[in-house]
Amino acid sequence: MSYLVEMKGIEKRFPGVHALKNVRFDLRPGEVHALMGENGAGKSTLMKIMSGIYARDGGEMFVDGNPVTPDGPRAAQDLGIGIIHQELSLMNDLTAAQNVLIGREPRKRLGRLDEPELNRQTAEIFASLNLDMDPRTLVSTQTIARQQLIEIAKALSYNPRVLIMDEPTAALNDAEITELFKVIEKLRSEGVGIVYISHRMDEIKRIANRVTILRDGAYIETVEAADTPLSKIIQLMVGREVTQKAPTIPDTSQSPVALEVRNLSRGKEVRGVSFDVRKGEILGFAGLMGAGRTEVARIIFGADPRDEGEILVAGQPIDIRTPHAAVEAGIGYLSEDRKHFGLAVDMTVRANVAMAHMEEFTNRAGVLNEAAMKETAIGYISQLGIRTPSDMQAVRLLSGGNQQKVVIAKWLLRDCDVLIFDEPTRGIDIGAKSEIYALLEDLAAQGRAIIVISSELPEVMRLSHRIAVMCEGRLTGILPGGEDTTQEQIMELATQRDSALRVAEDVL
Amino acid sequence: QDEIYIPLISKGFQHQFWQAVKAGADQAAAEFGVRITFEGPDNETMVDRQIDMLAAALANNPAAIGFAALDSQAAIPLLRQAADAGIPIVAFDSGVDSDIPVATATTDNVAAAALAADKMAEFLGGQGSVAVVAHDQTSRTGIDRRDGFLNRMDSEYPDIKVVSVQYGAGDQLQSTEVAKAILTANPGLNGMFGTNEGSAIGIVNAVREMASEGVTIIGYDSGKAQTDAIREGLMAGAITQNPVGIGYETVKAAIAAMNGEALSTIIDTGFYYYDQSNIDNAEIQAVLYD
Amino acid sequence: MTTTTVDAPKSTLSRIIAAGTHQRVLAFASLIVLLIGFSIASPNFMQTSNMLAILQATSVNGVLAIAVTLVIITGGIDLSVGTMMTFCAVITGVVLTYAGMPLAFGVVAAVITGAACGACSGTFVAKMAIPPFIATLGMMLILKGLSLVISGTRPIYFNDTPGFSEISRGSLIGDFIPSLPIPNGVLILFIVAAVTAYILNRTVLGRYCFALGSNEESVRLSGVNTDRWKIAIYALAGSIVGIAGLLIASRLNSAQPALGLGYELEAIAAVVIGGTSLSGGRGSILGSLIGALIMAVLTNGLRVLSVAQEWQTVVTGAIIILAVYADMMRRNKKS
Amino acid sequence: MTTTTVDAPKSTLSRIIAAGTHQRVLAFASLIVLLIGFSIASPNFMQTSNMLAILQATSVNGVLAIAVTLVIITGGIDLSVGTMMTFCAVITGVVLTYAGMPLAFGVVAAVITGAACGACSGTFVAKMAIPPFIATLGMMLILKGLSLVISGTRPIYFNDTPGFSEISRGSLIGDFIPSLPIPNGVLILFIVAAVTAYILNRTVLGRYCFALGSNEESVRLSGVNTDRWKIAIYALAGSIVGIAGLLIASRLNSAQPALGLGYELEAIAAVVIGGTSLSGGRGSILGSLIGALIMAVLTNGLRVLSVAQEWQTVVTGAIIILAVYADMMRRNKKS
Ligand SMILES: Nc1ncnc2c1ncn2[C@@H]1O[C@H](COP(=O)(O)OP(=O)(O)OP(=O)(O)O)[C@@H](O)[C@H]1O
Ligand SMILES: Nc1ncnc2c1ncn2[C@@H]1O[C@H](COP(=O)(O)OP(=O)(O)OP(=O)(O)O)[C@@H](O)[C@H]1O
Ligand SMILES: [Mg+2]
Ligand SMILES: [Mg+2]
Repeated sequence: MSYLVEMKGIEKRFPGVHALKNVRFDLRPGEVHALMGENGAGKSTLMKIMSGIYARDGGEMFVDGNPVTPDGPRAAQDLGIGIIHQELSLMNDLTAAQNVLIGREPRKRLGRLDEPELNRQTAEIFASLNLDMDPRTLVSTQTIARQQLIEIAKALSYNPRVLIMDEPTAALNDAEITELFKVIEKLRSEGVGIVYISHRMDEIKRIANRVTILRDGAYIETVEAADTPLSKIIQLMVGREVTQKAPTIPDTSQSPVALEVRNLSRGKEVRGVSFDVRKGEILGFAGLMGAGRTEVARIIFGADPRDEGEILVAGQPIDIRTPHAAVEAGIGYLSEDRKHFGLAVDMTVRANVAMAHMEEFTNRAGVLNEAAMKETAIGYISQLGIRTPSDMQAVRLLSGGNQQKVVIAKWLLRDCDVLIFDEPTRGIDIGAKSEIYALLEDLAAQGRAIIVISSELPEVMRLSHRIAVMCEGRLTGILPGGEDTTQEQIMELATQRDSALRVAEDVL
Repeated sequence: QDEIYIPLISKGFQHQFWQAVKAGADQAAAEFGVRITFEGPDNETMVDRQIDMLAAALANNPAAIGFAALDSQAAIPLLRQAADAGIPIVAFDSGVDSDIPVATATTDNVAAAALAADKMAEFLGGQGSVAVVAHDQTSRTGIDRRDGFLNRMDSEYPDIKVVSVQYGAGDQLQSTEVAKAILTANPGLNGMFGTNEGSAIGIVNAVREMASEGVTIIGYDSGKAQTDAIREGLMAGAITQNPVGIGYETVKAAIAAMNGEALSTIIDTGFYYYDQSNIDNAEIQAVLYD
Repeated sequence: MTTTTVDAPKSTLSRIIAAGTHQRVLAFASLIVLLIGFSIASPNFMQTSNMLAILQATSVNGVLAIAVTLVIITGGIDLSVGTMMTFCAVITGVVLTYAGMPLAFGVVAAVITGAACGACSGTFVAKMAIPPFIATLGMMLILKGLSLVISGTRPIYFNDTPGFSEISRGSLIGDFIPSLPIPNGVLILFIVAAVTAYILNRTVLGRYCFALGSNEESVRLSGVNTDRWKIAIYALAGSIVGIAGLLIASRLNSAQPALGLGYELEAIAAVVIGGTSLSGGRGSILGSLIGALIMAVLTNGLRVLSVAQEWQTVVTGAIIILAVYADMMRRNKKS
Repeated sequence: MTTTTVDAPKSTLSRIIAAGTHQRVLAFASLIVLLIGFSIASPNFMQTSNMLAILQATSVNGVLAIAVTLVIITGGIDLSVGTMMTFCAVITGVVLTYAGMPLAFGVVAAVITGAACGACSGTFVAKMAIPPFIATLGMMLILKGLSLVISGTRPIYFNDTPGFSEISRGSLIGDFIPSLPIPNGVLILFIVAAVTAYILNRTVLGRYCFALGSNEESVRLSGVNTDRWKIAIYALAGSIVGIAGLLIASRLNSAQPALGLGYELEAIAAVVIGGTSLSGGRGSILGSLIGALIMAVLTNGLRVLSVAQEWQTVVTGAIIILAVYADMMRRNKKS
């Protein structure tokens, strides 16, 4: 069978990083080819070369057997190669439709825009995605998940023959993923070749035909998805075996309450949310996209104002109006949107790690102790396995997953009593994921109260001692963690759209 | 509202010169029992701002208007509108090319600068090289003083060479830097003329900072720094106008015009040369300000 | 929330205005407050002649603000509008007075000169990747110098071109409705505003203004020739500046080569008071128009009240801050 | 890539300079080219006295540029530095001449006034969420007006304060090394630069400057009291402006209340020529210093060459663009 795209001997170097070493990759029409590897393995870099964003330092690339060197995104588009980037790159001030068809707006004479036609075409694309969105909504008002869907629509609007999806599902929930897979199925049946990058192992089995594995910028192997067990793929990725430990749920019912929230409300997003979390406990938050979990966290953290409600830390009511006050009270929050809210991406790893706890490195005259900062940063780099040439690398230049680890390091350093992790493993590879799980459990064991917001049900179930479920701004129930709770129970609460608040009897 | 209101639209208001004009106008206002306002744009390039000021002044039903035109033609339509409404206009500081103003209270800047040239030539014994630090390249006063000086040098003193004319916007600091650059470029320079207070002080600063010797400085206008420099002997002398007189005469003429009295079209308020020898004379003291 | 929201067009003009209005009502409130305040404070303020004077005073700054709005929406800034306006006026003077060509040539010369200067700035910004602040600061100085060079540091008068001063001072409307002697300059301001608003909200050029200001990299990655569009936007802004040059030349019946410095800040202030964000991506022409009006009402009102000039400055500064603060507050409350 | 890059401190001073140098070498090349060019063009240019004149001319603008650098690194802008400098000078005049207090009080008054004004702008920006452009534009006007009000639109002379003019004009260095009569003003400029560079690269305040400019929201969500730090940064910038006020007052031996407008653009230009990004997050004091020197060399050189004033303006504009372009090119090549 002839290849749609073939890449051979691809080399790419960045200052201090040999990102791709003699990598090969090929794609057939009508297949989903998964590209797997740990954070920083070089997946995004390889795909950026394929889509003309980076120039390769060495190697060859063929499309339909003809050698090509796309020198820009436009050239790649002309070759039929489209890409959905890992990091969102939308124009926030424009509407969904204006984003999707940017550069190809339907026009009337004299450069006038045909706005109704623009919206109609976009609506069609949305419909084909089963996406319920008004083409005229402003991108900036949408959550990351829905922005991700707009990106996908945009890539599809080019009718590409090759579609690269770099972690398209990182921000999506199960229902949306199902929709997306339907679209992928359809594209596949039309002969489109799809490169699929994801850290969600279960997806590989569901969707991929073949899997290519990269490790440390080197090509490892290409295997058939159907006849390779996941454990084998994981082993190829990390170069060792990863064991999934079954969760053990400690009894924390006697521990003091670390954080209590009473009747938290803000507009329609958060309505009368009350819960508590004890020292040593991991409270998971499940729910569908837009259920209001992030909003609850932001309110507790003082990032958004609240209309009503009380926050008690260690039994003391505390008036939190700013994140500063929250941190002073011992609450930390890892945002779900690291690029905008978690990191100063132009600054170094070292500076970002120290950001939330600058006092520790400052003497009374306000002078910084760089040596201590360096030591700390290097400590976390090795503890979390952050792949970076040095602690002085700008965070912008790290791979997505490694950026996420920097955020985690920042909050580990701050050492809060209550830590809220919003999608902590978004874009993190399977090896690092289990390390982070271990880390969270460790933190809990040390007596911290942990709140984990996650859209991955297996993750919530794997980690949580108790599971709070939200739907449309209300807390619809709190379930016990462990084997006894099933996905179905959680989904029931997560879709419980009536107003009756039902608390599953248990715990407390 | 039966008080008599006379707005004066000037070319500026922040500089000492204009403040002295205002003082004269205030004095006349108190004397004759009228209300005046005094307003001018930030710098002398803002022709259209001045016209907006004139328009706002007209809205307040003035009895007469005093006007120092930045551009003598630009304001004519508004002036005509005022004249049609029976509001007499008195020009001050520089004229308006039109017969609308009933009188003009002004200094003959060309003649004053020529006097500065004469004095400079006298100091230099009719030969040497001089430079000019002017305050503006396009405003009437800037042009008149520069050209008054240059033309007199050109016609009367062929052995005096004008080596450089540069502009410092009347800003003391900028004029200082300009003057220093001129001194650097022309090591044997014999004299410098500054066309207004800021320019003159700039020259004094430059000579002081570079410890230059043998440079004769002639200034223009007054102000404490300048009178001090003359007393110290750093500055040879300066031309002063009679700004207080200009302000006073403008208001006085406006009232006269309002009352239908006949006026001479030009009210020459005069200018004076002062130096160490006459700075304390009563006549000179009356026209100095600081 | 932002003015980019566009619905299916029905009555075009009303739509264009509506596109802006939604948000602009906010700055509008400040304007009304000022107008009412000054009317109460001085009986002389609310006269037809004074209202016309305010509009007349707005015309030049308003047109400049409109030009700057385009550039600011792309995320840039234009410091050269003041001296560019003068440069266009001087070129018109050369064409009409020195070369003695007919009026229409002068008008075309001003607009083309502006467009060329704008394209120049645009090229610096787009092709040479010079930050807009520096590119237009450089242009500001270059054009200031060239105006003086070309004019020989003397004003160029238009006495030989009959009708030139009518461009701004005459009143077409007044010819038909004598009770409404709105000067042509004001009429031109409104026409320029309407046309630019149309371009901004209804054409590809306008769309790319917002897109570039929102996320330039993403526009580029979408395969759009961003350089070309950016140059086009700066050139359009420049040609609008050319119109401002005509207006001021006509108003002063002369091209004043030294004028222009300082006008850029005033224009930018009007734009920001009007709610356009300096970080790009958001803004409206109607807002800038209202911003320019606020500035003009403020200056005029304080003058009519005979406030001492130094205090006028203080009050203007304070009110600019307050107006934007009020705007912020109301916007926050809405969202 | 960015100047935030800091290594473990060894020899502190050399380190501080090194922190900037890495990138700043770029702008430095333009400076050298200019110096060589002017030396060739005029034999009078490369004299000790003229070099001192250039340094002296840099002092005020250099200090202002340093102040503005801090604010620009946070992603803001400060248009008020020119009139704030004047305001500080006027307050010093009031303290020394009107109230007759001893010299030290005047110095302290200038710095405190500057800090207070800066804190004011900072509060507008941080607490009231007014865009820095507008907040400082407002402050620019307010301070301009207040300077005139307080001084009674008259210069305040310092004749009664012996030693005041020594602040800028005297030469401490010259007292020890007579062959090197570097004026105190220049010495002060370098001290201010060194101290500010230290603060910027070695203290929390400096770190937050860069962090705020990089991603303010993420800093806020790290639990940092961003409002307080922002106000502190503006206040620090203000106190540096106060020093500029002292320098100019001492140099002119008077507080000139009408001066100051226009200095802000020159300072900002120096900062940008020095490689500091107007979008925040990147920049260095050394760069701004070099930027200010480039501007001073340029003006002085053209004047020494007796280039006609209008052409001086044109050339300055062109060279500003070219300097930044060259900087861009070299930086692109490096990365
Ligand atoms: N522009 C750049 N400059 C320097 N280094 C870079 C740049 N882009 C990527 N890198 C480095 O190249 C390596 C590969 O990065 P890449 O983004 O391809 O990883 P990835 O496999 O996509 O990881 P993830 O799963 O975390 O997204 C990383 O070590 C990263 O730090
Ligand atoms: N910037 C915004 N502007 C307007 N509405 C928003 C914005 N951000 C979130 N919302 C809305 O607020 C509600 C709560 O969203 P939130 O992000 O808290 O949900 P979530 O449970 O964390 O979901 P997700 O999985 O998407 O993070 C949703 O209806 C969402 O659409
Ligand atoms: Mg990646
Ligand atoms: Mg969320």
